[in-house]
Amino acid sequence: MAVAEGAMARVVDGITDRLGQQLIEASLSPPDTLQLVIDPSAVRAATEQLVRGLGARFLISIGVDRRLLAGDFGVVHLFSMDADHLFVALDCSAAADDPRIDSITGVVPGAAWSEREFRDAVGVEPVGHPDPRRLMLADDWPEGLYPLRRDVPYNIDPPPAEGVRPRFAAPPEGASVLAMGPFYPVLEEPAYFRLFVEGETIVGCDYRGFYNHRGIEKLGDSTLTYNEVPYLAERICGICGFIHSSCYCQAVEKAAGIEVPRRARFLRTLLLEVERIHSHLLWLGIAGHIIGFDTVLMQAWRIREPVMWLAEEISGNRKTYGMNTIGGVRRDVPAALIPKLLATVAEVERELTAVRDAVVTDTTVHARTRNVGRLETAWAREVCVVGPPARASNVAIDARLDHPYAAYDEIVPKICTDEGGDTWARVVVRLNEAFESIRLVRETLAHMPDGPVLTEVSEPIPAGRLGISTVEAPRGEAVHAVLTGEDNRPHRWRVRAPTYPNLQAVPAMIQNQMIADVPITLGSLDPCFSCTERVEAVDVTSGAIRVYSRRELASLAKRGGAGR
Amino acid sequence: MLGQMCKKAFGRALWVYHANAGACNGCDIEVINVLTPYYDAERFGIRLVGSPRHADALLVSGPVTRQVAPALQRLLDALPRPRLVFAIGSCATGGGCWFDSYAVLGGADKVLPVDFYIPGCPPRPEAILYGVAFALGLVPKQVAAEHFSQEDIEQLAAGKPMTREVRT
Amino acid sequence: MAAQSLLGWCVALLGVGAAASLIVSRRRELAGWVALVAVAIAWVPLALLVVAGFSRGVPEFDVLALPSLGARLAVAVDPLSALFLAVTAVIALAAVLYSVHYMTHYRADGVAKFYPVLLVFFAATIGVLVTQDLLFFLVFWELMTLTSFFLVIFERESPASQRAGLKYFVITHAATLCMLAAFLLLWRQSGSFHLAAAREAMGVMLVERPLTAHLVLLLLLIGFATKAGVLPMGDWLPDAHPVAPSGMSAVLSGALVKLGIYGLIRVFCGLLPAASSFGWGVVIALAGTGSLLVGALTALRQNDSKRLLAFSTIGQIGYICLALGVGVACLAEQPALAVVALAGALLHLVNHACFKSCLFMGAGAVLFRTGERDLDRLGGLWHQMPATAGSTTVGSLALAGVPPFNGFASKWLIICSCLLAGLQRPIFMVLGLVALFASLATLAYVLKVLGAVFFGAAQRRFVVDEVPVSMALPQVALAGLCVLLGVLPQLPLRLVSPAVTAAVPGGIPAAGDVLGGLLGISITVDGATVAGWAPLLVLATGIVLSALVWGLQRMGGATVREVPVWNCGEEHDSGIVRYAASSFYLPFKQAIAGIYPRLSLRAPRFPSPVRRTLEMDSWLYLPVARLMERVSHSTSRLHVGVPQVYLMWIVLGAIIVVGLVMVVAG
Amino acid sequence: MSWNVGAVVGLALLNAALVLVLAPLAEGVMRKLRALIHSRKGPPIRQPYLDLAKLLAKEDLRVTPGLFYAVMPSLTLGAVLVLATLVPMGARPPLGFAGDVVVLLYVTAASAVLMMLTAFASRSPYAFVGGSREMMLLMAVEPVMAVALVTGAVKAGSLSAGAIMEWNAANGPTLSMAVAGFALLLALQAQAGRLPFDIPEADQEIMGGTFIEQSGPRLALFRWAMWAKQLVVALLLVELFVPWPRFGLLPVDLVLALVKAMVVLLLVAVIDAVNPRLRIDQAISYYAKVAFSSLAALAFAVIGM
Amino acid sequence: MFMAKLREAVICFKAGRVTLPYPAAPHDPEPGFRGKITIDPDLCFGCGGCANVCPAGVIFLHDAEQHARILELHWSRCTYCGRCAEVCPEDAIALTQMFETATDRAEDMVISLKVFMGPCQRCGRCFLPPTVLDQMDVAGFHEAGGGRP
Repeated sequence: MAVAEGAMARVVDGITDRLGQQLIEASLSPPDTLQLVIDPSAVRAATEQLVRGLGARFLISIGVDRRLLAGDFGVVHLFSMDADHLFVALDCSAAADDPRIDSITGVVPGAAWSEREFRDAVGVEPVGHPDPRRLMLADDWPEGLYPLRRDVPYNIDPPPAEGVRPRFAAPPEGASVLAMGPFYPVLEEPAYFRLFVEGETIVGCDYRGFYNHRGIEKLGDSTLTYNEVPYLAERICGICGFIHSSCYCQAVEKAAGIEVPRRARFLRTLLLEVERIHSHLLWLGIAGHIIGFDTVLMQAWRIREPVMWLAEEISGNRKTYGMNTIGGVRRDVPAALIPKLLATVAEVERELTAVRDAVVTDTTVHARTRNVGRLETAWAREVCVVGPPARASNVAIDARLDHPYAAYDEIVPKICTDEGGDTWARVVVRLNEAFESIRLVRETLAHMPDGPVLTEVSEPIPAGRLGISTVEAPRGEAVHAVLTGEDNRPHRWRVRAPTYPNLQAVPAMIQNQMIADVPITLGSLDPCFSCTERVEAVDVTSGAIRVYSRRELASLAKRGGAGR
Repeated sequence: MLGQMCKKAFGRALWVYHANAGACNGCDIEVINVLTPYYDAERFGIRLVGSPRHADALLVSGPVTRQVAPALQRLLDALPRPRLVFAIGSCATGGGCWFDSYAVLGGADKVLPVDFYIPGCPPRPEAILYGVAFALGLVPKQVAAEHFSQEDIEQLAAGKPMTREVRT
Repeated sequence: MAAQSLLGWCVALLGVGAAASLIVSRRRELAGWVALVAVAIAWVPLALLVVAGFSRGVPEFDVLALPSLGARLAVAVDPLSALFLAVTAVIALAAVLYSVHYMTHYRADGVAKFYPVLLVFFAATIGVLVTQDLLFFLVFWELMTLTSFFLVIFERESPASQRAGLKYFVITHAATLCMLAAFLLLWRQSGSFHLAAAREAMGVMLVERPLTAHLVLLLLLIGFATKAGVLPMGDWLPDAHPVAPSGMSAVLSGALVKLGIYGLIRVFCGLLPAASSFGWGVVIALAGTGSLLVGALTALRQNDSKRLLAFSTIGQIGYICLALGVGVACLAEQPALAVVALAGALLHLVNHACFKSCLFMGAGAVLFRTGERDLDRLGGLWHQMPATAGSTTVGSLALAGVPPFNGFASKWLIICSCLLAGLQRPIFMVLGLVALFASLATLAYVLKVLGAVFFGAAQRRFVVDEVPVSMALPQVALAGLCVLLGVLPQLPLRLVSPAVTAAVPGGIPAAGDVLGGLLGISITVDGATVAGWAPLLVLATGIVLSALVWGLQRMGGATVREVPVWNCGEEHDSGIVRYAASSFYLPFKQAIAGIYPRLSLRAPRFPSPVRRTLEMDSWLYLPVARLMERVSHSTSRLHVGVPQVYLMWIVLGAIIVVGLVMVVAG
Repeated sequence: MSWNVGAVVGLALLNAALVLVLAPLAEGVMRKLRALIHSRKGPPIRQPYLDLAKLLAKEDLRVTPGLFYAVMPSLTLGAVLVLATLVPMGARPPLGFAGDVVVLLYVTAASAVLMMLTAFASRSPYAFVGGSREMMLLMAVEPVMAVALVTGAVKAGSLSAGAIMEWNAANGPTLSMAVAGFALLLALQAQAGRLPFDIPEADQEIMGGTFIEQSGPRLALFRWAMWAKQLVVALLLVELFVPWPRFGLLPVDLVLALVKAMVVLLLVAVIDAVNPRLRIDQAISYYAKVAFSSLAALAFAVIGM
Repeated sequence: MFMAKLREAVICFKAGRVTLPYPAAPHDPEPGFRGKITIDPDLCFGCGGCANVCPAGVIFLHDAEQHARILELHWSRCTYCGRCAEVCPEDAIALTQMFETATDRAEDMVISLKVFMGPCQRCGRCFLPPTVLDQMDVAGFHEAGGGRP
């Protein structure tokens, strides 16, 4: 989709008004990313102008070690101009010897984690950050070792730092601490919510996540090649794996200017919607399970199971489809499968209608979900919540409409919003979206074009290009940014999972709720910690800061080999 | 006598605690899927429990990340004996595609004494059921280490079948 | 030995003990031992007196006479008096023994203010219980009140203690005034202060001047109920109990407030003819129910261990009053049920003395070792103070009425009497159900105390030892008594039954006929057994079955391993993850917040008059206190800051009242 | 009252043994029904026995040393079995003369008290939350039970459970007893620790709450106690409020009672399967409403309906 | 509310019991399922293309001696993407339909193959990766002891 020149001009003018000479360079990285290189001292002003003046939405910050390319560290703040279908990348530089940059968390609360993350990952200090604790590295990870710097091997295995204890906020007077996690049955994934409770009431909380941090981004830009990364991306999340692989492939395709065949785009759309159907049913079941309503779990998953079988038949695996590759998809959907697909979808629709009719009038379900975990529209915007939680708080954003990808420019989805902002609203939004997905599957199949499913990539991908792609996952908008590099692999691959911003809204949502409401409130976000924590490990104080020499770094690498 | 009967009941009522040690959710979802109507592991007395104190088996999914490892060890200590440890999915059995990443220690057997491995990415619910059934001795093992050797290049050139050595 | 000399010995020994302990008061422990010896020796004549009182009754004899006033110090010990004497004696011995070491931790205040006063207090209590003459009764009563006042304000430096003492002083003296007025009215009628004369006078007055008669009864009700701690007049109690030394708190709860009940029984069973007792019975029962409900629910939200126990006392006194009320109300119509109810009241009184003293001593022991009364800061003392923990657990369960401890036997009698009386008069059934609910609330707060003090973890680590034997022994003994009286309720019932008979001079079915039972208690009304409780049998069943189950538990041959608490995989500082005492039952407390007067209220809102009524400070205590203040201001030259001056005012006031009575009564 | 020592001991043991042995069976049937509602096959009916047997042989992890903590599970199950001897099963309750409905109420509470004490003694903050919730639930639900039983007492003119049963069997259904029975049915849901009132355990919120630290034989006994309690209360419900028909022949009446109790428990299982767990504040206000409504039964009884 | 419960009951009972009899009866996946990896020792000539494209680094090559190369497939961490089969010029590696791979020993999840390398690279039959992207990265094999390049 062509970007309106007017929108671009408006953004550049707006920034120039505010920054003047501090805007160093403005360029369009095709097809839809406006790159603004600015003076680092103006980052706060530029952010303010973008967010307050121009209505941009903060997506993610990328810290990148550019010492080999440009001799500095780069911090790129990504914004989305939803109405203009435009991404804005605010590119600032940080000195190689003393990397620091002004924090923008004061302007955009949703940037808090992003900034802590680039502090941990590449060691760029966000100056003036309200909560500069460790976010993603393990508790025993030594201070002063930044895994995403290019000179740190991906398989580094430093000895544990001694005497390092995570630092937590102190509970308010009279409150006691109730630990939720890291092993907590309904979370399914390790995460540690430190709840401050008075009786049954939550009076505050602290969060230590990133137990699931596996270092995916580092693997992606240091040891794997462009075409291996999609399988890694798929394993960012076991539920919405196809979303991540699509998003990554699209980012690379954008950066390299690869045209994807139309049938491949339709196939991606089809699988994305199938994934959404299974994910929403899955979520419905899990939500039921969380409030103790196991019948909902059983029935929702019973309805979902044929979808899984179908996915297995189409792709060869129930969850990690392994379908995406740069330039298209690896397998075609045989025509013989299409009637079966339609029948399954019809069956799901019939059953889901029955479930919806039952659940919407069930007062006991209402008792557990209405007025629980309320997220106000204004705050949802502030912390940049995405996906169903945002739409349930009446923030009408949907990556399928804001930045159309795959075949969504032809198969246009209807946006489902609700004004409630509570858990019930999120139930309603998700149910409606499931029906909408069913409609989209039908429509995609009806308009499916013929043709090849893969464009052969014939020439090397040029280095130094930035490709940004968003995909609307069932839990919200996923963002992948790829800065292309040498050696047939990305120089920097940055992933922002939908749970990443959503999780930051949790403290406000559970404040003054009861203990029993916390699991369902969390569950209603459909959190996916593994997506969120793909990179590195939170909150550590330590004595001495060690600086590792190159040789030391190499010696710390794990001994590879078959014996392991 | 009664005590013996009680001991025999172990495999007939396996309560499991599911620990995610950094998995992508795929295996976790399939573990829950095993309890749902189509697969219904409760047929074999298998239940998910909320507290490790109640559990007989620990299902570990995911590669063991650096951050989660100490907690995982504490978790195992919290389980009463006799106990089984199942490693579910490619990540837990071998470390998955991040087996040598800086943030990952490797498969579950790097930290815990794993009794049964159920590979798959993610394993199908049937594969998990099979694994549990295998652990309970209901089905035979179907895999073994395979060691092949092309003993002689001439033999191969002559189109003769090569020596095949399979050790188990 | 003659009863006269027994009593003389008893009082003399206490007096000597008081003097001796005063002399050696510089040595804290020695003073305590001296007092203990005095009480122990005084026990002997007292015990003989009690035995005599139970076996055949000590007939009335005069010690001193004031013929001009129509008063003579007539003394008699009937089974009712003997029962109270016995309770007081047991508590006194336990409390003094407990205090020997306990008092050593008061550094600022000398024990000269404690042991002598305490012994005089005991002597006065004995006087109150044996006197048959209303004027001397009042004198002893006043002496008892004054001595207990001094014990309450023992801690000179503590403003809380002084404030509570003043409140106690003002409220109880207001009550004494009421009693004085009532006695004078009776005296005006009969010309004598003797109890028997008063009974006759009451009978006459009820016929001739019913308004005055009921006024007398009302004044007496107020007077005694105040001492007993029945709400709203008992508002002094939650302030006075916590500030007194723990040994004294035990005595306050175990013996002193019981004297209020003694007075109520004497008045409403003894003075009031059965024919006109129904209305007063209902009034007492309602007051009791209100007391027990408010006491229990207020105790639920207390975070100070002793204050919580004080509110609990209000609640338990409420039970006793409820039973008393039911008993009084049933005297005419269903005398059999009246026996059940009165026996329940007296049995609960005995039981309450056991477990509440035990609990106060337990709270005191924790205070002694840790210096903490705040439940939010305590925790994890189970293994450090096993004797205290064990006896407090037994006492708590007894207080909550968990079978087979003694609290259950009496609560069972009380609730059964309510329900059975309710078959005729449904109002009692409702009261019985309220009592049942309140006993759940009681259970809730005792579990909170146990959970917060002995289980869980402390906010800061306490490394403490068990209290010395002299402090542990009385607790353990009282806890043992709780078990014994619970398992064998027939034993206390054998003492309570004659007391019931003695309390109602008009004649009442013999308790043995109504409360039979080979193995326990069973209630027989009109020849049909309608309810039964055989603790021994049930306990034996429980033990046998539990033993069998224990066999089951060992059957699988499970091995035992000790492990740290599971906290979801992370390690925590135990002080941080502790569950604070104030967190217990918070949603429930929020749901019933409407009845707590000082909270910001949430639905359901109780009508404001109710709340205002419950806010006793504002309409009861403060106006009186303010009045006192104004009076003392206006007579500031006479005001020397000594309580005795107030006493003078009381005497003056009494004269004025007498004058008024003269005018009113013509 | 005439009674025969042998008969009392025999009947008491029979009641206790029946409850002990049949409670897991009832649970097994309930699980099967639950599975049916879930559209799945479900565990075999004997599964609860296997669960218990397995748990009895497991390691016993203790966070608190000492005899007090060690004997709590046995005492809890013992208390529930004592409850069984106070409840009529086909005949008058064997220990009925030793404990009437008031005793019954208190013994019911006593078993809960033992569980709560164990929870507090296990020192886990989740157990404290669970214990606190259990107590709140008890405060909410016991009054309902009390009102129901007292209604029976008013009709029968006696506090003895046996007398109430016999009166009801002889006099046929009445409005007040029907209302009271319904109230008791609602109370049973919480007494049995079933959804929507399994708030003190709440696996998904506080990971087993009261029982979080219990393992092996201790957990087995607590589970057993829970199952026994639900059976006993169900038996109490059917024997006191639905005692018809009555043949006067112990085995027949006993089997009939058990069958009726099973039907009641199946109803409980259905309610359990089709409801989410309520929050504790919702449960309290629900039972407060039930308690006040059940006073209607008492009112009906007083005016003779 | 009661209507809602009734509707829920209808959903539940209408479906009936759907539990599959597995493992008593087989429940095989559809064709195209990506199961356990297998290698045909007769066909492999040790080019190592599979090792290069494996995202999980499952396949290791050791050059044990001049004429012998050992391929080790640690399929315990296989992601079942099937890229190895895609790039194999001889179709020696394939994904089977097998999913019942549970075992009690970690050693079971290893396949090793000793390949004798022909002295003349087998008449020029070289491995040609299918895409340019892949062609760019055939510079070196995953070395023994060194992990991924």
